[in-house]
Amino acid sequence: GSDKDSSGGDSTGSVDNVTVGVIPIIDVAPIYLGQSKGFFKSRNIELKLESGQGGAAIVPGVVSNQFQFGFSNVTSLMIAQTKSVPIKAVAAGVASTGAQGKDFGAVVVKGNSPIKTAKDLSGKKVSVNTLKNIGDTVTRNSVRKAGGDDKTVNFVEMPFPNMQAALEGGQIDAAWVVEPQLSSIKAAGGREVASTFVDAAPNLTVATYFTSQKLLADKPDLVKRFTEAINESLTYADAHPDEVRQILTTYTKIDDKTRAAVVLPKWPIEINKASVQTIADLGTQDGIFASAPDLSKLLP
Amino acid sequence: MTVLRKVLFALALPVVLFAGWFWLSDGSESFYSPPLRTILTAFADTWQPERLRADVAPSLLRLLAGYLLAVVIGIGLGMAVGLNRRLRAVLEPVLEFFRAIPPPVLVPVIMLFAGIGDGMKVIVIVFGCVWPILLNTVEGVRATDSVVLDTARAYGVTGPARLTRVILPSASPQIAAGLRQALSIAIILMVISEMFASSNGLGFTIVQFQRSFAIPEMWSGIILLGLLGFTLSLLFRLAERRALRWYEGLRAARRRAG
Amino acid sequence: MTSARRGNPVLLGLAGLAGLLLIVELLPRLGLVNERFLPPTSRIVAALADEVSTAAFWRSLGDTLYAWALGLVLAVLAGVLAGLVIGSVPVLRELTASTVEFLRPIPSVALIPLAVLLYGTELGSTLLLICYAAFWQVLIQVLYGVADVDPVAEETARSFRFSSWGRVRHVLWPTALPYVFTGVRLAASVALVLAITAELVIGAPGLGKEIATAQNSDAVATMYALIVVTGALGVVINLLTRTGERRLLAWHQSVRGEVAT
Amino acid sequence: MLEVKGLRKVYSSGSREVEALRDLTFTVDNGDLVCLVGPSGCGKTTLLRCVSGLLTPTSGEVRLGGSPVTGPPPGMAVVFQEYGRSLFPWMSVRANVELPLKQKKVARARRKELVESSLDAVGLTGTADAYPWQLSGGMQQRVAIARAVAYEPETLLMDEPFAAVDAQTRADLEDLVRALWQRLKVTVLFVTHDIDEAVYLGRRVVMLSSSPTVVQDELVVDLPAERDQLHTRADPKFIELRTRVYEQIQLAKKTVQK
Amino acid sequence: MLEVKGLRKVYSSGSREVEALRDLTFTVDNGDLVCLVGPSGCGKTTLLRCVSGLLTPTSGEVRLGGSPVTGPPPGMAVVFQEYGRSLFPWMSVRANVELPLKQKKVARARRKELVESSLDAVGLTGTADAYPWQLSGGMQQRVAIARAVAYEPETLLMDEPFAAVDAQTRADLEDLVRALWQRLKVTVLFVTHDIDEAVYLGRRVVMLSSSPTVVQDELVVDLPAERDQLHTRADPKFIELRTRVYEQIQLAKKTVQK
Ligand SMILES: Nc1ncnc2c1ncn2[C@@H]1O[C@H](COP(=O)(O)OP(=O)(O)OP(=O)(O)O)[C@@H](O)[C@H]1O
Ligand SMILES: Nc1ncnc2c1ncn2[C@@H]1O[C@H](COP(=O)(O)OP(=O)(O)OP(=O)(O)O)[C@@H](O)[C@H]1O
Ligand SMILES: [Mg+2]
Ligand SMILES: [Mg+2]
Repeated sequence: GSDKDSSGGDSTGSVDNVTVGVIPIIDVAPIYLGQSKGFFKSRNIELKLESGQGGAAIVPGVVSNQFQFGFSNVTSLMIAQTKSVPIKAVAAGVASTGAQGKDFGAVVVKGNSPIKTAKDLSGKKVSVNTLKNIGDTVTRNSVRKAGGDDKTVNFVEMPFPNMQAALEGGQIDAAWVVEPQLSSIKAAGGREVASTFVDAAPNLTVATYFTSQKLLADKPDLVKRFTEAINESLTYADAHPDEVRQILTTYTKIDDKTRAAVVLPKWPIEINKASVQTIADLGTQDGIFASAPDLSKLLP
Repeated sequence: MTVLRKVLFALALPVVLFAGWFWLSDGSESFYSPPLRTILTAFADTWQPERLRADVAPSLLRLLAGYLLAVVIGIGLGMAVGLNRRLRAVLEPVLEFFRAIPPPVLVPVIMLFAGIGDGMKVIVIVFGCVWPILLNTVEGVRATDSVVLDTARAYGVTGPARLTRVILPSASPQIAAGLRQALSIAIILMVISEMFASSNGLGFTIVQFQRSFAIPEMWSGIILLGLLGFTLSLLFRLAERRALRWYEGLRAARRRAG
Repeated sequence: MTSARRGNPVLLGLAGLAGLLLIVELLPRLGLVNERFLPPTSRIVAALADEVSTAAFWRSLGDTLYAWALGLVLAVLAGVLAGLVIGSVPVLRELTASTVEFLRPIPSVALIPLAVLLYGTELGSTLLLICYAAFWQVLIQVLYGVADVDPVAEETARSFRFSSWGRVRHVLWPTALPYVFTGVRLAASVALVLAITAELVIGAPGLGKEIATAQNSDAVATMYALIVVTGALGVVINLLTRTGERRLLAWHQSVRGEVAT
Repeated sequence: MLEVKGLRKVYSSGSREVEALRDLTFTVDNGDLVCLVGPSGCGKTTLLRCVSGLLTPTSGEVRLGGSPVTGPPPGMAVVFQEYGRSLFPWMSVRANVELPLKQKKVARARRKELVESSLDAVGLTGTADAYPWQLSGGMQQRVAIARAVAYEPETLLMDEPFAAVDAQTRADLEDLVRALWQRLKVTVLFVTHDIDEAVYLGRRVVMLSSSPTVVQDELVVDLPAERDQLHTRADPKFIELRTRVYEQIQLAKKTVQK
Repeated sequence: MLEVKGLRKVYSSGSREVEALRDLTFTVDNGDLVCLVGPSGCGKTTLLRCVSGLLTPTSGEVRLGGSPVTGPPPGMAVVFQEYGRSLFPWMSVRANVELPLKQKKVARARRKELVESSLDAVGLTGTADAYPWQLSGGMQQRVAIARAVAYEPETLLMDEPFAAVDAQTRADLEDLVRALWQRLKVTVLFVTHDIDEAVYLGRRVVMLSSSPTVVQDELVVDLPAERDQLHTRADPKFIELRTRVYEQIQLAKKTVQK
């Protein structure tokens, strides 16, 4: 809360209390891991992780300095940027594995579905977790690439956890999901028809950590230390998948079987600017943004 | 004269509040609470007839369907539960159990059985707004005057007539309280239901605005919700006036000393 | 009155709950729903057993209950106070009616950004949402309750020149009390619903956050176990208000009608 | 025949226990008109409610036409002491009178006729469209009487039915009850606290003691069947009877004070 | 002094318009005991409610001690005709009687004394802890009387206060009111439909016509101040007075029938 924020300038010696708004999913495993490894503490950051359900809670929190940092996918951040929300990305968050069929997000269908490729999604009902966001952008892109008509794809919004039931109940034809639901659907006989992140751009940066421009101006040092800590965490996580799978038990309730099976994303420390630009272009094309996002203002 | 007075009274406080808001927010820099001026501009731009048809109309239909269904279920079940002590003992814990479960958590379960179409949304609305009707009906029925009940029994007023001519009218003032409560809850649930598996609707639009950081538009949507609630409650009031004329007369006979 | 054989209400209530559990056990077992989406009671209970053995669960439960209780008390106090004042002064009632109707249908969820803006994920956010939602429930009930006062009773009070406070305390309040009880029961569950929802969405610590985590993790049985806890809380809360009602409303038709033989 | 045998009723609510009736036994022949008198609070209303099957006695029993009364028997009309509460405030006077007839499946035309004539008989011509709460106390009580009269019951139970009307109206209503009784051969059980009324109306007067309540005395009123307000009340026999009743009641009061 | 001048009251609710009082003028001196009689529905209750300041007259005015009555004046107690509804069901009998005293800020000890003695006076010793709805009709009415008596008012308005009690109790209560009146010098306005009672109790009797209601006649009861049930009622003067009242009321009824 506001009473715990890091007031008092660049006092390198003193400890900064930092609250980060995250979504309790696999993507943020590195920050939990980094916290337990002491990567933050060693930089005089006393980290507190608060989990919110997406941008509705996290962005206002960061803007109002209730959270000092937040985690969000790049499309949401770009939407915010086009609306002049005063935020700025500070570190990479999570990236696609870049491997067809082995990514942490994909469009899946039921095993016996007539849909074989992304092209067949034309005219079908596809669920995404949030409309007019990264899910439908990349799915449209995959459909187009496969030669289908993305205009006719009928997107509906639905939380990830509900997609499997909806898929099996025949209420949707295909679902755009991420881990751990992806593994679980596949385990139940589901079939992947498009690795959407991979289709969109090589090594796509899906999400980043961000902060408010005010904090960036007021405490550049804190931001720098935070970025360093995050980067160390990302690197460590990327190198130690087993520890990642282990840390999941602390903040999720994913059962042991799924935990062993999920495809872990990549955690590079670079924000792949080209891929973000691609997403920006795709989104602009789909009409998600009011105006074309200005990445130079958003990315570090 | 009295009409003028009524209009004046109805508008006075809202006008003051809006003026206050306008004045206080003017020049607001905060991203999430923009000046009312901006919001009002956004309102005019956003809620064009076409959007009203595409987003507001389907929402309203679902709202109406859900509300009416809740009224029927709430009053029907409420009368049964209110009149029968054993039934109440059996059902109350179960009902209380469901009442305490937040609709957003329950939606997935409802989706299992009702799919993701309008049916699901209507059920979510029913599920949320049936409670005030149910509870008030139960309590209203339980409070029926014993002499009234005795009279009905003595004169052989039993069966359906007992329900419709005696119990229901007697409980109707309290039922009206429940119906009134349910109306605004129905609107709230209309919004919540459209947060799941949706692609159109007023609630969906507002949530969409919120997510896409179109904050003035979001506020304009909230204002629209308020206006919607206000209009519906006005209609409700008219209906209530008609249905409960006897009650208002009974209660006001003494006060209306003219 | 139903002069049927009474039956022990506690046993009957338990029978009702047992029936529900049985249905939930049977639905997946008979293949009516996929048990991955609605696990049978036995598995939910097993998951529940796992949950209750963790300290985190109890901490969450405590957090939720604390937010709930605090929010409810605030909302009920404010609702009753405002209701009595507005209800007993006709001019106020006329003046505020439109505003109340305007504000009531605004969903708490739409206020989440505002709440987060003001209070972050701290208790304040949850409290704001709880109070906002529960307040109206109590207010409307009290307004209807106050309007229900028997004119003869009111005239009696006036003729004996009761003070304003005396009239509120001894005439309006007892008349409105049955309505208030319904209001409190409604508000209690709305407060619980909002507490959970706020935690769910904002991520403030509590049962709701646990549910969100379970959902995100595809831990279906655990999620249902937590939902069961929520529902059970509702049952307990109702039990408490019913007990209060039996004590405070012993004079009222609804209670005395059932005692009389 | 109406038989009351060893009737006992104890009210127990919480800690308070009141033995309203200790041991009552008496019979009323078919087509008889029996007046019940007794001090205030002695249990007359309780007795009437047991007889009408609205209240279950603690022990003893009530039989009507040979079979035990467990609920309100058909063809019975009751005029309650709480006349105000026994009228349904949500119905006009006409609807209040008409409802029991509807339940009895009386044809519409006949119903209309009965309602009009009974309202006329109690002197309420022209108030059929008013609501009960728009009427004075006495008028309300007369509506309750009209309802019972229109019902054309076989058994008529009346609990202080003329308490709220003026002397003149009371006399008219007394004659109305006697006329009805003679015309339709109804069995009437009539509670009153007016001794003159009891003697004037009844063919028999049953006197109750104060509580613990038993039958203090019974009296056959051997006045001619044709009675009228002026002559009957001046009849020395009448004076004698009323004095006897008066004395018995005095006695009842005294016994209790010991 | 209580003055009623040109009092007129028209009830209008919806389409129904009733002229309950047309034009009433009379005065009651301080410390006087005036009985009001008139046919049922003639507007006695309406008049009493205007006098007590609970109802605003359509025209004309009521003055008490020279100043116009706009709300209930201090030191006034009213016994309502609807005694049942005027008792608070949520309070024990004791609390019902005590509450007005508390509001009057009577000291606790004195309050206790007043409550006990007034309950004794109306013959309700030992029921102080019961709730009103556990009492018989007559007992409830006596609680209402006890409440007024305990209040020790300067002005006492009673609307058919003995309607629900038996003859013997009624006589006792009549004597209670006279004793109270003589002891405390209260001004009493007493509505009754019992002509004997009016003459026995009052120093003056005001007779109202049927509606449209005016003062039909006034009568000074020149019986000795010391009255008792046996001798006064046998006094030829008493008989003469009651016959006069009776005739006037007959007359009132006739006038209206034309
Ligand atoms: N619901 C009740 N609960 C407890 N006690 C009751 C109840 N109803 C009546 N009583 C008690 O039973 C006794 C008899 O009451 P009842 O009403 O039968 O008297 P009553 O003869 O009709 O008197 P009245 O002439 O005053 O109407 C009274 O002492 C009363 O207090
Ligand atoms: N609230 C009301 N609305 C409309 N009309 C009313 C109302 N109250 C009383 N009246 C009418 O006013 C007239 C006088 O009523 P009021 O109660 O004063 O009579 P009353 O003399 O007290 O009669 P009773 O002896 O029967 O009690 C009646 O015709 C009645 O119908
Ligand atoms: Mg009685
Ligand atoms: Mg009257």
